[in-house]
This record gives sequence, structure tokens and C-alpha cells, in this order.
Amino acid sequence: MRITAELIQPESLRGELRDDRAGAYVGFEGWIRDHNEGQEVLRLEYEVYEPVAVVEGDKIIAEAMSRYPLLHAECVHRSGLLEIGECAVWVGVTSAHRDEAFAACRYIIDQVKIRLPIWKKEHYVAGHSGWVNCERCATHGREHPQAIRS
Amino acid sequence: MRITAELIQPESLRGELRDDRAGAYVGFEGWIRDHNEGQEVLRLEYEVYEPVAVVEGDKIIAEAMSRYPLLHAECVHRSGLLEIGECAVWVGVTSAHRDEAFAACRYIIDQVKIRLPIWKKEHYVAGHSGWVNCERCATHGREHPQAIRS
Amino acid sequence: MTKNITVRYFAGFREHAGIDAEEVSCDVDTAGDVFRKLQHRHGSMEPLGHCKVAINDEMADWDTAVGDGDTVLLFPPVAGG
Amino acid sequence: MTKNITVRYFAGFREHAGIDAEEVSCDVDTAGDVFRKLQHRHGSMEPLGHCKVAINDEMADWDTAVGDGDTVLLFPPVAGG
Repeated sequence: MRITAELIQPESLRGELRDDRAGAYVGFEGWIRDHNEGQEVLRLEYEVYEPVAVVEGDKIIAEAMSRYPLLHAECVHRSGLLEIGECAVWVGVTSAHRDEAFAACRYIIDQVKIRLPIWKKEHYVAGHSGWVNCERCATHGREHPQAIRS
Repeated sequence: MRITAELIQPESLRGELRDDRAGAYVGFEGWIRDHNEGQEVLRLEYEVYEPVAVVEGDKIIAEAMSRYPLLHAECVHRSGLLEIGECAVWVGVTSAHRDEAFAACRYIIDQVKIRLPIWKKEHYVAGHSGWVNCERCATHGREHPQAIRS
Repeated sequence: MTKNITVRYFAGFREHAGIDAEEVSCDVDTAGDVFRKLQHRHGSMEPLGHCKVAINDEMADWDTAVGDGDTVLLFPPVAGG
Repeated sequence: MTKNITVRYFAGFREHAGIDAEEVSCDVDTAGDVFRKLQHRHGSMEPLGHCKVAINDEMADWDTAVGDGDTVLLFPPVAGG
């Protein structure tokens, strides 16, 4: 698991997963969209708490390797300010066959999104900005049933 | 759907799918493995009947676009002689969210593998060669229950 | 009825036949009939297994009718990807 | 028992608190106690919702014990990817 403030380079990351035993490569990329929940997005800011994000990300990758017969798996997440179209997160997986590459790639991105200490703040065309999810929890906790589990 | 005798360039193909509305990109690549069913593979030869492969491939992509809310989808398949590690097939899909990108990418590669008139001949380290699947059907048809459906 | 058709062989079928294509005159109704009539050429026992057929560059079924002058493409089991 | 702990706030919690971190002395047993004691700082009603906590850079549960000298990291709901 790597956190970077630089542009993510999927081509070179993919190259690191090369293996003569690999028959399948599945890559996932999360790109910055120009809209979210009806709002026009201008740019996005990722705050990452790197010490825990890297440890937890490595744990997720190790889980994927133990669940599926993979050859290699890696994940890179951006931090800082991103423009529309930029790659926020990349996951790459190689394996002998495609079943496990698809399943593991999906497992990693799903877990990364819910477990790593990463927050995104959207800056809207309309001028304001907001933490995605976070604002809702902090200010409207009671309105969100999923946030009131005991 | 494109058939090419040249090296597949995933990075530039991926670039063609760029879209400010896209939040997810899923790419699949089939690479030439150094082994198959216990045999060491030296290289691989793809025979493609292009007129039908392109029409059928475009049909598969159109099916994926109608089943899932995608932005773009494309598939490129190699023909001719390929070395170990080379990319035989690339599928790229972009969409607003990741669910449909994963599902559609999987749909396209699964269908491409079973519907396009493409055949592969493996050349083994041990010196001989064979059409994958095909040889079995032609010479051992009766031994393969799945080939004896009425 | 006897029809003049062109038959094209692919991959293992072509290697077994030793030729890419041939013109044949034969009494056939469907693509499946063509497959069976030419079994000695392509060498495969089972037309309806994993083999496929196209007529005039369009994917067809084994019970699709074959007309005089048609080109029938015999595809052994495919293995893309 | 009163413990001296360091509390770090992230993202929306940090903006609500107006500070990155602070040292507090308080009578707490668990990470959940810390969250509740400092509710006026981070502004979130629900410790056990989508919020998370780490102690000394290790992910923890809300009922994990907090010791004297520990650093407690309060994470609002995450949103990677």
C-alpha cells in the first residue's frame, strides 16, 4: 500500500506486477468525477493519515492474497488536491486465471474505501465545499440510521 | 472491437475512454502465461477470423452498454504470434460508479472468450504444439461430454 | 436439392482438411447437414458441441438453412483471450 | 482514574475543533469514553456509527482500554477512493 501526493502512473505500476505465470491482470482506477450527488465538483482534496492508512492497506492486500490464489496485488492512493479526471486510487492484481483477479481487485477497493483513514473534501463549482460523508455524520448524525447502531 | 497484429498498448487505449463524468475505470488484460494445463508454453499463436470477430465483438460491447449504465467500453484482441508476457486481449470500461464497471468488464471478457471466432495454438517448450480446446474436440470428441450435447 | 456452396475451414479444421476452403455440390438443407457431410474433411465428430458456424460472415445456428451460392464457415471450438 | 492522553482530530473533526490535537486529563476507561467526553470538540453525536478510532497508530474498537500517555486518534467516517 502506497500513499502519494504525485500523479498516479497506472502504466508503470502495472509493470511492477508483471509475471510470466500471470494469465490475468485486473486494474481498477477511481477517477475524480465532475459531479457528485447532484453537485458540480470543481476539484477534490484528500486527507490521508498515512501511518495507519499504509498498515491497514497492507493488511487488506494480505487478506486478498490469502483469500484468492493471486500472484501480485498492489494499491496506491493519492493525497492532497486533485483535479477532475485525475486518478485518486489504483488497484492492480495479477493471477493465473481471471476469476480470482476480478474478485480480489473488487475486494481490495471495497475494503480500502471503508477502512483506510482517508477523507475527501469536495470543492463545488457553486463556491462552497464539504467533507464527503463526514459532514453528514458530524452535523446530522441523528438523521442517519446507519450512524446510530449500538 | 478491434483486432490487431501489433502490441496492445493499454495506456493509450485507456486514454481513449477518458470522460469527466467517469468515477470508475476497470481494465482487464489477458497475458500469455508460461504454462497451461501442466505444459510449459514457449509462445502462442492466435488465428482470428476478423470479419466475424469484429461484428460479434461490437455486439457484445453493445449488449454490455445496454445491460449496465456505462460511459465507454472497448475491447482489443491480438492476432498472430505472441511471446510469454504479451497482452492477448484488453477490455476497458468506464462508468460513474464501480459496480457497473466491474460487472460489464467481466461480461465482455467472458463473452469474447466464448463467442468470437478466435483460436489459439500453443507452442510448447517440449517441441510440439496444439490448438487449445480445438484439438480435443476434433480428435477426442467422444471423450468430452460437453461436446456431445444433442 | 443439390446446392453449390463454398466451405471454409478454420484453425484445427483447416489443418485437418489440409485446405482453407473448397467448393462443394451437395444435397443439404442446413448448416448442420454441411458439417456432417464434410466430417471426413474437418475430422470433428460433433457439429453441435462447442463448434460454431457462420453463413456469409454472419453467425448462424446448425439448423439455419443453407442456400445455393452460400459460403459456410466451419469454426472449431473457439478460445479467445 | 484520571489519565493524561493526547487526542488527535482528523478532517471534519479537526475543522470543528479548530485544532489538530490536544492534551487532556480526564477520567476515561475506553476509546468510546474519550469520544463522548470530547463531543463538544469534534461535534459528532455518534461514536459508534461510521466513525473510527486508533490508539497509538493502531486501529482500535470503541471499547478498547485507553491507558495513561496514550494517543487517541478520532476518525470521522472515511471516504477513500
